[in-house]
This record gives sequence, structure tokens and C-alpha cells, in this order.
Amino acid sequence: MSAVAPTPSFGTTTMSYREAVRLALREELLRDEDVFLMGEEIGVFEGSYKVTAGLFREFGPVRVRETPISEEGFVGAGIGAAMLGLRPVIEIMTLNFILVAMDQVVNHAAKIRYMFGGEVGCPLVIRTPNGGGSQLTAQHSQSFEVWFAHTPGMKVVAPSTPADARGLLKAAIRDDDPVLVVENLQSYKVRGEVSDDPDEVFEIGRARVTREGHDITLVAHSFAATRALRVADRLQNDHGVSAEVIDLRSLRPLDTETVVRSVAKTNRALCVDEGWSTYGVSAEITARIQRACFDDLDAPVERVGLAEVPMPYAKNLERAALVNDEKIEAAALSVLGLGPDVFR
Amino acid sequence: MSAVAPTPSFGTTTMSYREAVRLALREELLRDEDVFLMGEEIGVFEGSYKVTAGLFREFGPVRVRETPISEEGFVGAGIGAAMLGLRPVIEIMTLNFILVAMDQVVNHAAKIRYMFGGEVGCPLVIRTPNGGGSQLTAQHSQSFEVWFAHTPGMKVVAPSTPADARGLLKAAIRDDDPVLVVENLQSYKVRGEVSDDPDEVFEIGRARVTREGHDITLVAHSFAATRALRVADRLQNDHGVSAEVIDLRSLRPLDTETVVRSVAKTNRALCVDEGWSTYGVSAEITARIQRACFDDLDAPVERVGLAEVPMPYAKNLERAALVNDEKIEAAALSVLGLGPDVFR
Amino acid sequence: MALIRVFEEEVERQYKRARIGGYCHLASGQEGATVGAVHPLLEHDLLFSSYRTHGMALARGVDPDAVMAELFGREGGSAHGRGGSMHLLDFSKGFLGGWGIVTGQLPLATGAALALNYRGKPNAVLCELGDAATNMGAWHESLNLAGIWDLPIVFLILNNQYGMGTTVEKASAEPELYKRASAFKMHGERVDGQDVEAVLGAADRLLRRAREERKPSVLEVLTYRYRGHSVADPGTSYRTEVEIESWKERDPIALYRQRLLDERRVGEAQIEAIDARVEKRVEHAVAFAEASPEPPTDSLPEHLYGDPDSARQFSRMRPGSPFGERELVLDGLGR
Amino acid sequence: MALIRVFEEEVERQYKRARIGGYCHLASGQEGATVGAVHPLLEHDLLFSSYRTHGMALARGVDPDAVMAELFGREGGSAHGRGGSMHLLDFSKGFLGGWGIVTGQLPLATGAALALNYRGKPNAVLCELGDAATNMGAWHESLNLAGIWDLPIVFLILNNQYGMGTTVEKASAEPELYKRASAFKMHGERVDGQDVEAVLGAADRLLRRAREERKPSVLEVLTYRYRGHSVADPGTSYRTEVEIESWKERDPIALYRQRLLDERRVGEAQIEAIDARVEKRVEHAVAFAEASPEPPTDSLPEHLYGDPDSARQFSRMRPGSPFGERELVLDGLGR
Ligand SMILES: Cc1ncc(C[n+]2csc(CCOP(=O)(O)OP(=O)(O)O)c2C)c(N)n1
Ligand SMILES: Cc1ncc(C[n+]2csc(CCOP(=O)(O)OP(=O)(O)O)c2C)c(N)n1
Ligand SMILES: [Mg+2]
Ligand SMILES: [Mg+2]
Repeated sequence: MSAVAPTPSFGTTTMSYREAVRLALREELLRDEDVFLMGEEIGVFEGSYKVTAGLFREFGPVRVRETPISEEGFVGAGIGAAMLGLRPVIEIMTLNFILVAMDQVVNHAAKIRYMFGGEVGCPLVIRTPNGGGSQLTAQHSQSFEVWFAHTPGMKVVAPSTPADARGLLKAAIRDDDPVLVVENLQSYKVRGEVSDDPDEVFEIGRARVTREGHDITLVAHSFAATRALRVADRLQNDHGVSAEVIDLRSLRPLDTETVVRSVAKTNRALCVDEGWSTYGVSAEITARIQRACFDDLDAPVERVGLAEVPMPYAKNLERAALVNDEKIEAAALSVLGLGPDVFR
Repeated sequence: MSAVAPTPSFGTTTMSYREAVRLALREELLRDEDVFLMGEEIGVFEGSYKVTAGLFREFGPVRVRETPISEEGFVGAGIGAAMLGLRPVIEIMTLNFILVAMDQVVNHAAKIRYMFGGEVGCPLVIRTPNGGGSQLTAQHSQSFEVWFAHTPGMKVVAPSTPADARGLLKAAIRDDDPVLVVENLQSYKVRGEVSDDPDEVFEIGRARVTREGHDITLVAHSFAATRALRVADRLQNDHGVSAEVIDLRSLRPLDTETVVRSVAKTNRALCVDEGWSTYGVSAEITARIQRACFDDLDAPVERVGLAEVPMPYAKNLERAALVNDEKIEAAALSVLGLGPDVFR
Repeated sequence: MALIRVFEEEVERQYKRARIGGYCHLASGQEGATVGAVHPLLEHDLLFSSYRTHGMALARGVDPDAVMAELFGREGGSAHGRGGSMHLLDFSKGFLGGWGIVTGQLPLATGAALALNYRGKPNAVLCELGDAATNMGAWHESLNLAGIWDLPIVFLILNNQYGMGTTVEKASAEPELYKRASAFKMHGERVDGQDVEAVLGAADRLLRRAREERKPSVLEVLTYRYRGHSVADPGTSYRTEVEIESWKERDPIALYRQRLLDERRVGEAQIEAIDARVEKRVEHAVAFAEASPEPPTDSLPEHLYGDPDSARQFSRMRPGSPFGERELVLDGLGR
Repeated sequence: MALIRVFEEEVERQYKRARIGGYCHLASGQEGATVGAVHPLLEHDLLFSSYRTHGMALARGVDPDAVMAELFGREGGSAHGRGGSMHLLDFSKGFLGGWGIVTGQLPLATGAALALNYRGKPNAVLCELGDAATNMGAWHESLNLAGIWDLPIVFLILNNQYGMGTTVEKASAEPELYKRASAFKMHGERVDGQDVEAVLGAADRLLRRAREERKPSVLEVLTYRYRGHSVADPGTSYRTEVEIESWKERDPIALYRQRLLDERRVGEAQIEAIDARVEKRVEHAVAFAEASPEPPTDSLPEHLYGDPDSARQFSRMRPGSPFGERELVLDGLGR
């Protein structure tokens, strides 16, 4: 399962990220009888974010299983079913709610195979939107996927494009280990080309250089990778800066190799994360870059993240808290020594 | 509450870390009627690790409240009581079990004050042992305190000495915000001097240079800070290396200033963590050092952590997985260019 | 009830004009349940609710101006614009929120009841939750704690028949939710939520029991929301027009008015006067909200920590800190 | 029963000799409950248990050699030395663990029952838990799911009167635990655990019901552990000698033997033969465990991931990786 480019005989279709996720689910439901979906309101209601629209009608209540509000219970049920060889794909309505099921994920799903000496596995997928940006406030706007990436036994992917949303979700479903797939709420409306090849599956653990450049490397995942691409264009147009952009796509495993190769070339790096920076994803990326590229770096690796407060409601406060293109641009210019030192 | 050295008029007593925690609890129970303890088996049973021994007999069932096994329920109850101005000190039997209460801690305790615009607070303490080393295996040997340190609204302290165990726990109890206190299981038997001053309270957010040196800085928290001190002695005795040791003591707030001052002097740093390194505490410390000490560093900042597997049971495997003095020593020599490159 | 109804209708209008954002859960149809349950609370009693909380706050006497301003995200809001629709709060009124995680408020309310006992206060806690919330583990743990600790609390289930789009029958193995109290040897009962006086009677009785006998209980109130789960949900894919209409025929406000008129407890003129007052009150709330300033953008870091030493505690964190984290180490910490 | 008793007595001896480490929970006194409940399982039925699991495993027919070797932390153990006392497992026997988080196994067992239904299998799941575990939220969620989804599962409460040192009365608002099934409209019943045949009869009936009618149920078995909560607990601070002795008078093994003799179903000689066989079996297990090698230290990273592509997936992680993480990116990944 390493096809990266679409097979020549297949065309592509333009679709939204949301549609790409749905397509992946539908294709995998068709492909493998052991695959089933489980989650709150994914049936008649068609999903809180309408990702599963139409699937209940097509596949019925056994393959698309509606659950009560009991994340701990049904995440655990998914794990138990996965131990018996089924391939449950669980939707957690938003990442925030996984906290009530944390014990099942961290103490059970992630531990099972190792703790029992390889005698039983857990081919489980949990997919869930994260992030802020719609005034959903403190309890509904978080991006702590880093916690799962910290957990041996888990795999964590965070696609930013429709093609990746489909190709990585399919990989996750076919993978024999527990995989968390995070889908930033702001990514759902992102549009892009998706291959018509039903077997296009992307390898987990492979970052992608989504834009080549030579002055600075922007490293990001999920919606921040979309932002980084936009900012790279602005940097080019407004400042003549050639930024290389790396979309990590996977947080565990992490493709440090691709990041390091880029920074060895550009000699500067900025890590961007929709979540909080402190003890966040960008801390790990930074730590690895400083070590692997110690002699290459012309400036310290810098980071941009969410303001370190619970997400406030008021529009102006939320806007001030979120990562945005302007902050990334200012930070990049700062790293390049071309703008004020925003890090002070 | 900034007294660091014991007031001259008070002497000190040698005691174990466990006794120091107990002393802090007893003193604060005596000092403030709003303080009460809550947790599983902390009463008649005297605590799974006997930290609360004697307190139930002395203070009775209201001040030392035994709970059923319902971490989500009683952590939440602690938060609710704290909103009304009480100062609950909750014992979670081991950190591993906090996962079932994760939502209450992260989505509630940490968010309350900010989410309600400062109209209500949450002066809650959760204290809990973490770590491995006694063949307790995968579900009982974790150190993911970094997740709470990632959470704005939380404070996280991790004392390594008896004096700190008492002084920081007392500070946590008197603090108006939610504080997680982690007590590594291996620290309970550590002995040391504790001031007889009942009002000796240490400031949260202040790291300590526990050993001065000039060749390399070892940065650690909790039991790893105890190990680092031992290794520093070995480095001195066996290799003539002068290592400075910094005990972080607090993870959020983090005293980067003290770390940076040290590395600016030694020009080399090794971060040690009893937990997993990847996306762990040491990633953040490394990221901050590389930025603040970019021009000072003679070698990349390196990290030593727990092998990235769920903790295995077999003694030899557990020993191989854990951080130990030998690994730290080898890593330090490697950073200094005095030994084989253990990082390859 | 009238105030809540008109207030929420205005909220929906303002939401469509994008002056209110985020999740916004209306409770039109549930006013009888809300007012009936909240009314018997005494001054120092405490109230917790879920995210469907506008009516709860208003019934508890929270200033409509502060509620509307909160929805507008203004400094004059009950949470100074930080909380929004789901996170109203008025500590001075014993209204302890507005919470967004299903069942998250139950352990908190249990702890508040524990605090009342701890302090020897004669008061009680009322904790609202939805029907679907009874399927969460926190429900079980909270009721068990309340049971073994003899806490003065009433768990108020507003059973509006659905948790988003899922019926009670589909989600709960015991759909007669009040019976779940028996797992804790606790008293539970069910009442018609469209009859505000019936709700009031039951709530009053159970709250007294909580205050006087220090005994917890469950009160299930059967009711219905006319609108979708939130303003984003048309509320039609999982239920029929017929069903909605049949509930509207037993509208709690209309029923109560009719009864008051039938029993000659009030006259038409008084009711008209109430309606007029309510309209005015809501207009005033909108005007207040409009006039209230946005929170200053540079107040972003405020209210994160409350301990007076926090700024000093965080003062040494700065070097090497990332962009985005610096809010944390500005002096804005705490109040 | 005899095998379990003697096996666990040997375990305690070996623990004292430090050949077994970690947490180690003995169940002497509970053999009637364990064997009675597990015996009626059919070949493709599934069994989940808590951490007090030696007896469960042995009753299910897991090889005593593999169990003892696991306790010794050897490669020949049922989890190849990775799991220890709390995490026994034998997939081939339908014994799905040995779990350490109180109530953690309930959602898993519920999911296993779901899988049986999904695949149209005629079998059932038996899921053991302790009395104190009924106070956890996961209990509630699991039973509710089992109820609404008509899952073939029996929740087996081994009520040994204590969760560590806390009595059932202190911890559970409804101390008659089987009654808690009513919160899910589920059948629940209670049986004397010292009478192995009574347990067997009840378990058999409820398992049949699960298999044939696809209906979940709760079986509460009253029993007692003679030893402390774990080998680290003397088990005397929270209960009296008198209490312990009174339970020992109704020892399940002695009672059953007496009944068999009284009813002339076996003779003394047969019992002596069993005892001799059991002694031998346990001796054999110890010998096997002693002879089994430690897991190779360089196998530390094995079994972390099972997907055949995992090694490739992780292959690009290496540069910049910290010391301690490198196990992850060696080729030891997976089996
Ligand atoms: C733990 C958790 N899971 C899911 C959600 C998303 N969610 C919000 S409200 C809701 C339905 C709740 O229904 P009910 O308890 O009946 O209350 P109602 O909305 O009808 O007032 C869901 C699923 C959440 N907020 N928290
Ligand atoms: C979530 C969680 N909290 C606490 C513990 C620690 N603990 C282990 S066993 C136990 C007591 C369990 O009692 P019970 O369910 O009655 O089972 P028994 O030990 O009596 O067989 C406790 C508190 C745990 N393992 N998991
Ligand atoms: Mg509802
Ligand atoms: Mg028990």
C-alpha cells in the first residue's frame, strides 16, 4: 500500500475534504465486510458535521451503528470488536469529547498488543474533527492530538487535503494497529483533486513537501499545513522569500527524515501548529530539527501556535487567539531576519 | 510565600518523601478548615501507598473523605467543591487512573476560571504517584504529566526531594488555581531534610540548581532529577566532568530562565525524563534551550527517556525500558564528546 | 416563561444576523419544565445546567441584559464574553453554569452539594441534564456519590425526547429514565413538563427533601423542544411535523395562561401587560448588549489564573517561549 | 477449584521468593464463584476478567504452565512475559485477559459481544468484575449498550465484599448489586458463591439466555477473598479475624467436597487422587516456568505494532530521535 500518485488509468475528481472522508468510508465499507462505523448521530442525523451523510441509508444500522452518548462505552466496544478482528471506524463528534474515553484509548487500545506479547491486536480507527475558529469556546475548540502521538502503540495521522483525507483514512482502516485520524473542522470545506482509483491508499508515516523552496522550511500538519501553503505564496509574492512547506501528515510515526532534508537545505525552520505550542507537536519537531540539523541552522527553530488560553467566545478574542496567516508570515519573516523579532 | 531557605529559628528533620507529603497534608488540614482530602482507600486503608497513614484517625471522615472507585465522579466533585471555595486535595491512586477523569480535569478544572471570565475559580489540588520500576506493567507505570503541562489553566509541579514534596504541595494547596502534583513512586523512599517551619512554602514555577557545574547541564524533574544528581557525581568521580543539575520542580509554569542561564554557562545540555521523550517534557525543554541559547550551544541538546513501549512485566525487559543512571551517564558523555555516540 | 420564550426568539433572530455565533441551543417548548423546576429554589440554593441554558439562567433571575450581552460576546456579558451561549454563569445568583460536555456538570453539582454539607449549609443543589445524558458514566458516578454521601441534590432530567436526533428509546435501555434512580436506592419520579405547576410542585417537594432530609433524588420532566438541537439543526430529519405540532398543542405557556384565565387567577389585561413588559425587557437586553463593548483584544490573557502569585510564578517562563504562548507570560494573568 | 487454590498458594510462595513481582492479586476463597461461573462456557464463548485473574484463566483451561511462566516473566508465559499477573490471556481458549484498570474490561467485553452478533456467531461473552467496579461509569455505559443492542453477555460480579479495604455498603448506594441491572431493564440475580453448583446453575442459565435469546444479564456472586487485596496487603486493617474465619467455615472447596462425599458422588480416594494430581500439576508449572527463558532483552521493542508495514512506516522517524525512543525505530516492530 504505497501508491502515492494516482495510477495513470484513473482520473481525478474535485471534491471537498468532507466528501473525501465520506468517500473513503464508503469505499472501505464496500471493500471489507469487517469494516463498520460507530458513533453518535452518524445515522439518521447523518453526522454532526454531515461526514457520514447517506451511509446509513446505504449500509443500514449494523454497518453504520448509531450509539448513545457514551464515548467510553462505545470506544471500548470498538476496541473489543477490533480484538476479535473486526475493523471498527469510530467517529468521535469532536476531539474534545474523547477525554471521557481517554482511558479506553490510552490504557487499552494502545497497550493491548504489547501487553499481551503480540497475542492479540487492535485494528481500530478513531476519526474526529478538532480545532477552533467558529466561536465554539473552551470546551469545544481543542487540538491535543499530541497526547496520542506521545503514546507508544498508537498511530496518529492528520491529513490536510482531500486526497490525503481519503488516502490516509483508507490506510488507517487497513492498518492492523489503532490509528487516530484528526480532521480539523476548518479543513472540511477545503477542496482538491482526489483520485478515482478505489485502491489509492497513502502510506502512513510519510511527510510531503507540498511546496519547494530554499529560504525557510515551514513545518505543519492538518489545517496549519493549508495555512502554511498560503503563507508561502504570500512570502514569495510580497517578500520574494522562497519557502518550502512540509505537511507532516502523520505525527506518529513521524517522518523526521523529510523535515531534516529540507532544513539542511533551507537552514531555517518555522513550525506551525493549530494547537498550543508549549509541550505541543512543534516542540518535538523543533527538538528533532535542532539535533539533526545542528550544523545547518542559521537561526533557531521557531514556533507559532494557539494563544495559550482556553478558547474564548468573543469573536475578536477568538481571532486573536487563533493561529492565522498574518502571525505565520510575521514569524517567518522574523526567522529570516526580514521583519521585527516577533518572539522578542 | 516565597521563603526558600528555612527560617533560621527553625531546625530541620530528616524524613522520607512519603512522610514529607503526609506532613504537608497534616499541616494544611490543621491550618485551614476548608482543606479536605478525598480519594480511594485514603482512610481506614491509609492509602494504597500509605501516604495518608494516620490522617483519617486524626481528622475523621469529613476531612479525610474515602471515595468509591469513581475517579470521574470524585475529581468532578472536588472541582465543584473548589468552585465554592473549598480546597480539596484529591489523591488519585496512581496517575494512570486519572485517564478516566481526564474530561473533568482538562475540560472543567482547567477551563473554569477563563471560560467564565474570572467570575469563579477552582483551587483544587490533585496529587498522584506516577512512574515505573516495580513490574507494575503497561497500565500502571506511566508518566504522562506532560499532558497537563500542555493545558492552559493548569499548573503542574513535580517535586523530587522531601523538602520540595512538602513545600510545593503546601504551595499547591494554598494556590487559587488547579494544581497537579506528581510524586514518582520511586521518590517515596528518598530521604532528606525538611524544615520544621510550618509555613515554609515554596514558590511554584521556580527551578533549582541542585548542583553547580560548568561542563554540561542536566535538566530533569521528579525522580529523574534525583537520578541526575547521582549521575553528576559519577561524572565527576569517573570522568572529571563537572555537571550542573537543574531540578525543574514545576512544569507549568516552567522556569526556562534558570535553565537558560545554566546552559549559557555550560554550553551543553541533556534533558532527562522518566517518561517517554517523543512529544514529552524534554521536547519542550529542548525547544526552548535551542532558541534561547542558540549561540551558546556547543552540541545539540539531547534527551534520555523511557523506551517507547508500554511497560513490559519481565524484570529484564522493564530494566531495559526504564531510564537508569547508566543511560544518563552514557548520554552525557556522548553530548560531551567523551564517549560513544549513543544517539547514533 | 414568557420572557424565556420571547428572549429565545430574539436570540434566534440575532443569530441569523450573525451577532451571535458558536453553538446556540434553544429550548422553546421547555419553558414549563425550566421555570417549574427552577422557581422553588431558595436564595442560597445552587443551580447547574447543561449547554441549553438560556432559560435556566433567566429563570434563576440572571439579568437578561447580561445574558444577551454574553451571547453577543461583550464585556458586559455574564462571563464577560468569554463563555457564550453554553457558558452562562452568575455566581451571585447561585447559578453555576452553563456547561458544554454532556454530563460534565453532574460531578461538579455533586461536589457543590458536598460543599453545602461540609459547610453545614441548609441549602440544596438543582442539577439539570438532558435525557441522553443519562447514558454517560458520569451520571452513574455522580448519583452513586450523592447516594452514599446523603447529598442535598435534585438531578433534574429535562426529557425532551431526543439527544440531538436520537430517541430516548434507542439510547437508553431503560427509557423510563426516573427509574434509573433505583440503581442508587434513590427516589425518582416523573412529571408532565408542559404543566408548569405540576413541575413546580414536584421540584419544590424534592428540593425540600434535599434541604431537610439531606436526600438526593431524580426528577424527570417530560417536555419537548420545538426547534432543532441547535440553531444549525432544522430538527426535521429525525421527527415528523405531526409530532412537533402535537406537542405545540400542549404548549406550556399557552396551557398555563389558559388555566390562569379559566380559574380567573388573572385577567386578559394582566397577561397583555406581561407580554408588553417582556417585549420591552428583551428589547432592553438587546440594546444593552449592543451598547456593551467588545472585550479589549489585549485582555486575551486575562482570567487564566487567579492566584495573586501567578504572574510571578510564570515570570521566569519567557526565554525561548514560542510565538502564541507569549500571552501566557504577559502580566495579564489572573484578574 | 483445588487446582486454583493450590496454584495460588504456590504463587504466594514464589512471590515471597521474589520470582514473581509487581501487583499480584490472589483469590483464595473465590474458587467456587470462579469455577461455577466459568465452567458452563462453551468452546467458542469468550471470557474477560479483571486483574484478579489466575483462577479465571485456569478455570477456562489455560495451561497452568503458561500461567506460571507469565507470573515468572518468562517467554513461555501466556503473554510472553510482557503482561504478568494482571494480564493473562489465551486467545485460542477464548480467554481475552486479564485487565488492570477497574471496569476497563467491560466496554471491551461489550464490544466482543457486539462482534459475536455482527458475525452471526451463536456464542456468548462472560465478563467478570469486582463489586467495587459497579461504581464506575464504564459499568453503566457498558450495561446500557448491552441492553439497547441486545448483546449476548453476562456481567459476572464477584462480590467479595470489599474493593481493597472499602465495604460494598460504603461504596455502593445500592449494595444489592444485582439490582443495579434494573437501570437497564436487564435481568439480574444473586447467588451464593461458596456453593459452586449453585453458581454453575445460575451461570449456565444466564449464558444460555445470552446465547439463545441474545439477552444480557447480571449475575452477582457472593464470595470472599481470604488473603489481602494483593500480596502487599495483609488484609487485616479493615476486617476482623472473626469475619475471615466465618467465611472460611463455608469454604467452597470444602463444602463441595463434603457434598460430593455425602451424596456419595465421589469417594475419599478419588479426592485424594485429585489432590495428588493437582500438587503435581502445580509442581510441573513451576518447573516449566523455571525452565522457560527470560524474554531476550533485545526483544524489548517487539510486539508494539502488528501491521506488517509498521517498520516501513516508522523508518523515517530516526533522525533527531532521542535516546530511549530508538527502540521504536529499530526493526523489532511488530511480530
Ligand atoms: C461527552 C459529549 N459527547 C457529545 C457531545 C455532543 N452533544 C452535545 S448535546 C448532545 C445531545 C444531548 O442530548 P440530551 O442530553 O438529551 O440534551 P438536550 O440537547 O436534548 O437538551 C450531544 C451528543 C458533548 N457535548 N459531550
Ligand atoms: C480506575 C482504577 N482506579 C483504581 C484502581 C486501583 N484498584 C485496583 S483494584 C481496586 C479495588 C477493586 O475492587 P473490586 O472491584 O471489588 O475487585 P476485587 O479487587 O475485590 O476483586 C482498586 C481501587 C484501578 N486499578 N483502576
Ligand atoms: Mg434531550
Ligand atoms: Mg471486591
